[in-house]
Amino acid sequence: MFEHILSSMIFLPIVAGLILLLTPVTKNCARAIGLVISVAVLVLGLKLYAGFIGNGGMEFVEKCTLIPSLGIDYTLGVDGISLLILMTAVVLFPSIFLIFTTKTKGYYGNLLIVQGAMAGAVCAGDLILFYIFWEVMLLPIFFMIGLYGGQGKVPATLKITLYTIAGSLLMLVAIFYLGVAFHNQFGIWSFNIATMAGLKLHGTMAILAFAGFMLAFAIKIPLFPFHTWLPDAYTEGPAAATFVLSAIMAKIGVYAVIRFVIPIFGAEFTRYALVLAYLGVIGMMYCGFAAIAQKDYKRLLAFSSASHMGIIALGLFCLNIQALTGSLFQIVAHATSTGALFLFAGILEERMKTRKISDLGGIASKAPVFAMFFAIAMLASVGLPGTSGFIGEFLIILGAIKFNVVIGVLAGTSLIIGVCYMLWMFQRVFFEKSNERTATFKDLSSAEVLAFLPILILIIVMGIYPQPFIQKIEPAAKIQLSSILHDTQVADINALPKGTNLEK
Amino acid sequence: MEQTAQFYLGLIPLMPLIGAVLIGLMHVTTCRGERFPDKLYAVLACIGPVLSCIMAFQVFSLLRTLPVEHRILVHKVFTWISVGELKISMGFMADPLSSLMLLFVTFIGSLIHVYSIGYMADDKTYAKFFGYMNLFLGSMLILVLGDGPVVMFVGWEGVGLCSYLLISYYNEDTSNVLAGNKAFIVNRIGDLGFVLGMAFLFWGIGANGFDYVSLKTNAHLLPQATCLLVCLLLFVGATGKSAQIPLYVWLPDAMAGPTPVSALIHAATMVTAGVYMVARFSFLYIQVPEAGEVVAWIGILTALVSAIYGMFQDDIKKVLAYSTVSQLGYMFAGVGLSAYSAGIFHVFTHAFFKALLFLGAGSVIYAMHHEQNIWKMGGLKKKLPVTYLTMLVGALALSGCPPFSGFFSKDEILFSAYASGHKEIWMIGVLVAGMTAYYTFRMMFVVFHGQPHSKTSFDHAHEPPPVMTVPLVILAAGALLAGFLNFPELFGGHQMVSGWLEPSVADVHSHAEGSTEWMVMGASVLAFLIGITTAFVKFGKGAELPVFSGFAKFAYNKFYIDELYDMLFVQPYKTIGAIIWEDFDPNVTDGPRKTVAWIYELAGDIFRLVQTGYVRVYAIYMVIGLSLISLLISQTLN
Amino acid sequence: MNCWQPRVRLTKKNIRKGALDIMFAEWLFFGLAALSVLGAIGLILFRHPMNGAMSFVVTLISLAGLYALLSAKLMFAVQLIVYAGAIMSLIIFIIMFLNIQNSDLPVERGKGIFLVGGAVVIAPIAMFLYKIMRSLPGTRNVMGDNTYFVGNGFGDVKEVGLILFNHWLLPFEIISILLLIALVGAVIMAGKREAGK
Amino acid sequence: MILNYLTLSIILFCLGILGVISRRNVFTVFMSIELMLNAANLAFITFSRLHVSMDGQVLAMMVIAVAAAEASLALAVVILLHKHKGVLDTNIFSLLKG
Repeated sequence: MFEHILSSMIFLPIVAGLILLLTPVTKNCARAIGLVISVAVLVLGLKLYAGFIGNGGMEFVEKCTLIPSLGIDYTLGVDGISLLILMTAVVLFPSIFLIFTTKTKGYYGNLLIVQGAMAGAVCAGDLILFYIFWEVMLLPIFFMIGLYGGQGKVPATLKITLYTIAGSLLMLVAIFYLGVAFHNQFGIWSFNIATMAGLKLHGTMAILAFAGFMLAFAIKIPLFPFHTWLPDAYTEGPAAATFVLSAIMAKIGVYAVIRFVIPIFGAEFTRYALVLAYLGVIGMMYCGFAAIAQKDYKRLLAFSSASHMGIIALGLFCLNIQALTGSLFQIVAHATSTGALFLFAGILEERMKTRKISDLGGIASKAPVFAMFFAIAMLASVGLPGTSGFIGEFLIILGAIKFNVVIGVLAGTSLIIGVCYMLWMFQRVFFEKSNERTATFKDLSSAEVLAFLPILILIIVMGIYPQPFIQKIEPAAKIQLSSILHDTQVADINALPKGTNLEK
Repeated sequence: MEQTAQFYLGLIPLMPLIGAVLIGLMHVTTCRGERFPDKLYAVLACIGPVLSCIMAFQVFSLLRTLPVEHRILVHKVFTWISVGELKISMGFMADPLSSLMLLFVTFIGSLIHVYSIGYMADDKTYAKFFGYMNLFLGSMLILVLGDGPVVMFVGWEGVGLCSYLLISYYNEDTSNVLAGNKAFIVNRIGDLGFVLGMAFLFWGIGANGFDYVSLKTNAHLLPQATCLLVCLLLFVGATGKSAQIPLYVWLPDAMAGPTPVSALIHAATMVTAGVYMVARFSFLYIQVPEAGEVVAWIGILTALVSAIYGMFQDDIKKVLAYSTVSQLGYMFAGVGLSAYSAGIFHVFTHAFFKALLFLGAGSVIYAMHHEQNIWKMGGLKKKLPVTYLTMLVGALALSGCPPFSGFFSKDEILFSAYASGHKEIWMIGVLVAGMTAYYTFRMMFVVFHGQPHSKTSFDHAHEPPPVMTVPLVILAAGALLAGFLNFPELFGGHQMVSGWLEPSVADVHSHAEGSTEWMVMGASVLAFLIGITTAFVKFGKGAELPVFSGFAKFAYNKFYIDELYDMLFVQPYKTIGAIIWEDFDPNVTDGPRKTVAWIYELAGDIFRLVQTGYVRVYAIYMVIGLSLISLLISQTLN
Repeated sequence: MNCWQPRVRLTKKNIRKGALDIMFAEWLFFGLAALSVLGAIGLILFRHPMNGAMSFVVTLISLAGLYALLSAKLMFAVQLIVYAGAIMSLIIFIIMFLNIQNSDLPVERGKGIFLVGGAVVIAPIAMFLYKIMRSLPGTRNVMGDNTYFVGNGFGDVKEVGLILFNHWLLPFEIISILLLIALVGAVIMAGKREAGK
Repeated sequence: MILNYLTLSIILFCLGILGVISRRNVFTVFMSIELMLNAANLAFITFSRLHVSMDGQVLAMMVIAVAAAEASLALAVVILLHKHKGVLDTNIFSLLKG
């Protein structure tokens, strides 16, 4: 099992999830199985983390051929970046099974499948394999929102599914184009990302393929103006689906940009980085402004999540090591803080049977523990120093200032915008006088406290002592960045007039 | 010895933080069941600050033994963030400047903790209060001790958070929570300036180390324009934290919190962080005098405006709040004009007398059963003799009566303004001094003299327990004597504080003739006398609630600045949010998607007509298609 | 191929007899073809399915005759027994079993238009198919492989059976399973109770 | 002439199509399909004769078997139809309507 640790981490949950879906087990049994499997994956993940060396290269590589004639391989591997996201997912998943009880067994089955598929997407080293996991990831979400969502679940499900699939189909076309281009240049078929990096692309087709990839990822992240599916899906989805979407799946969009777009389309990426960075920062402000107008706390959190994703995306496009590392760090930080917030929102919704902010109030005095946990997650989300949110945000703003002063200053406003709507919401929900609805609010049970404690400890530890995490990220980020900078030099040479012969 | 002291540097902020975590955990675990006794919490809460205070004295005395140029202790605990060129350690630094701050922060902090034991005695969430207070003190100590801007920022935001938590402490009341929100958000606006300033500073000279020591050595490498930008941005941060124009609006509202909080956070320590920060970055400000001018002007204007507000307030805490803003304005005028030691000295003295005044006001409020309107008090002199006397000391110090501490520090600022050629600033400063004396004694007269306005509450009023009065007495002693620490040379003093701060801040000494110094001092004293006389004439015999009109009404309503800000910033923000959410997002941003969906729908409607549902008709389509294909291919067959 | 070459000696008498046979076969073909086409036309024109079925039987029987003309002796028999016999009698049995009245029949307005229109649409298909058939090699021959006669064994039970069980065994087995499934399906469907839903 | 047989097969096949698309009576449609199968059978046997190879006949036999299977199922459907709806009109079914 430990030789194929990545494969086990991918297929153990998927197989278990399928078994749960296909056999008539009871929902409590399903929950127990889900918990056991996710804890087992957590153990595997910890083993992976312990064995990870972290010099920037791919580790734990598994490889076997799937379709030799087309060069499609089953290639898996992790580097610092993917390890980080993988670990985030692995650590956060058991808590879902601990917290939510009153759901059907399909809920747990789908959760397991999505866990495996996400691990697959993060570890895949082959474009086709990645594409398969990327799409499989969406399926359980489709079922979870569609079957267990709120009142407007059907339109929300259709919106997210069609929107995401539209993007990923364009990516599929781009993948095919890359495969053909590779065959034309080197005479062999391959979709391996490592070999693909040697590809030299020019002209309109390269830009189109770049756009295909970026569109798919921009929708998933989501980058302004492709975010419109997000509020609906986050609001209508059941808490676990929202948690998965916001905490991990959106991050895989960011991850995919780093893993696939930067090595292959380095020149295009640098050329359009400014535009994309503007999209990121505009998205941050836009969603931040929209959040203040929300009357539904889950939708407010959804917009806040979108706003933060704008900042994270901005960090990618700033082309310097501080911003990129900050962005990657923020991925984990945001997963913990916003993920926790959505879980809290799920608890609120479950107990109060309402999503309206105006229906609530005074919960802080009824449930101090819940209020404290929520406040910690909220403060991390607004980037208070001492919590995980600050480190990433600070690094991103720092990098953004270097990249472009205007963008940097605009990025800085996230400090203010975030705090406005969050405090407003916190005031309406937790402070003020309690009403008859909130008067009976029950504080977190011990099991729930236990489930949240790791997340909160992670939030604080990452804020106070982030260096161990940064150490794992930085080498890989440096490698990715050097590939762009190298490409830029190549692009510059190409940009020179034909007459100047630099070679030889 | 040095090793131990370095170790202390890490421990000083840690002590209150541990206390906060401990109290927080105890509170959270027991809040549903049986509570721990309040006494336990009180003891726990005081241990941290007192230990910190003792260690602070140790550090201070160690620094005194060192030669002047080596008076700096740095303790880097661990590498905090290291990415590329950016290398930040979680490090603490004690030099004369920070050790001075350290001293009075821990000392006054401990006193206020002790005072709170009495003041908060009836509170239901006693533990929560002390948890927050300890957290605040820890953050403040990080702010003071941080060895670089980023570590300082941790404390900077931490105190902002605690301020929010404590202002909205009575969170059942919406207005309190709103005041807390306002404080946090306005502080955040300032923090944006701080962060951006740090970022520009980093890309300027931060690559060789981003702590104060390295920054100071590399400061000359920074281009003039960048330096100006950094200074101004950092000052934006300072205006947020220290309640200066245009970001002062939060401080008066912050009085919604419990009174010890107002004393600790909103008078003595946190609000002076801005002044401290400017002094800390004096090596930058010294390079660009323009930045200093801006700081000084903003400071003195704030002093003027808030003094005007202060003259018309009817809430005892609001009077003190505006006086705080006003005094902070003086401090900024001082540091802006490169008289850093004068500014810091004023911070130091102000901490004593303002904490004293607030705690005294707290005693009054405590005695009056949480009544804060001065027009409902009156004649309390007899009932609260200790409070009256101590507050009198504080009031005299605040208004700048000669032997009291406020006189020396304020006078030094005004003198340096005059001597450095900023006569306008000096004139405004003297004017404000007069106004300060007026509103301080207006408050004193109305509260303690004259006839009681409310008989019942007057009868119930009584002197608070010793746990509250003893800190008052200690602080009164401080307010009386602190000024002599920097006794001017004119009177044969040594200016100990200025000399002590010499290695830390880039002070510019303005020298002037002895006669000029006498003249400046005389003007201040004159202003004080005019102010106090006016107050006595108007309120000395007690007064009724005045009806404001004209300018007074305008000032009573704070020039409608809050309403203006609401109109200019808050409402547009909400409107933009609403427009984006209700109109822009569904129609414009989502427009392309909706258009595509509409096209599909239209096409579907068209094709639906063909779908009759009869299998036979589908067969006919098939045959027609086959037929057409046949026609097409038949062309090619011979 | 050689084993199917004629063993009759080509004497003059035999040739003359063969020519007569060919002529007779031609006439026979045209007769049977006309019958089958008529039967088919009857099938699509008669309103009542019973009439259509009877007319279809004519087509089937004349097709059996044509199989015989093509020397497919086994198929001739199978066509008569299975098709014209079993399948058609099943159909007719069901028609009679349902006791279809004229009122049960769908009212088919515009049947003529459909027929004419259908014919017009189908004409290009027919033309196309005809062109293909004509262009295939050997279709202009009198009979296959330039020979009119084939040996006695051609199309016999034994020969067809040998080929069936040697070369077509797997398809044969699959067909048998198909029949079984169809049988089960028919039983389930037709035997479904009203109360089922 | 072989071509005559093939032409006849084409004519019968087209008549079968005509029956399917122009009639609404279930039985007629069904028998028209049988007609098309028979037309195909004729073509098979004709080609078998053309190439003097009996594979065509085997195929024709299989077609007959399939036709028998189809007939049994189709008739079962017709019975069900008649039982439920009482009519023999193909236009009764329009579940595929968009």
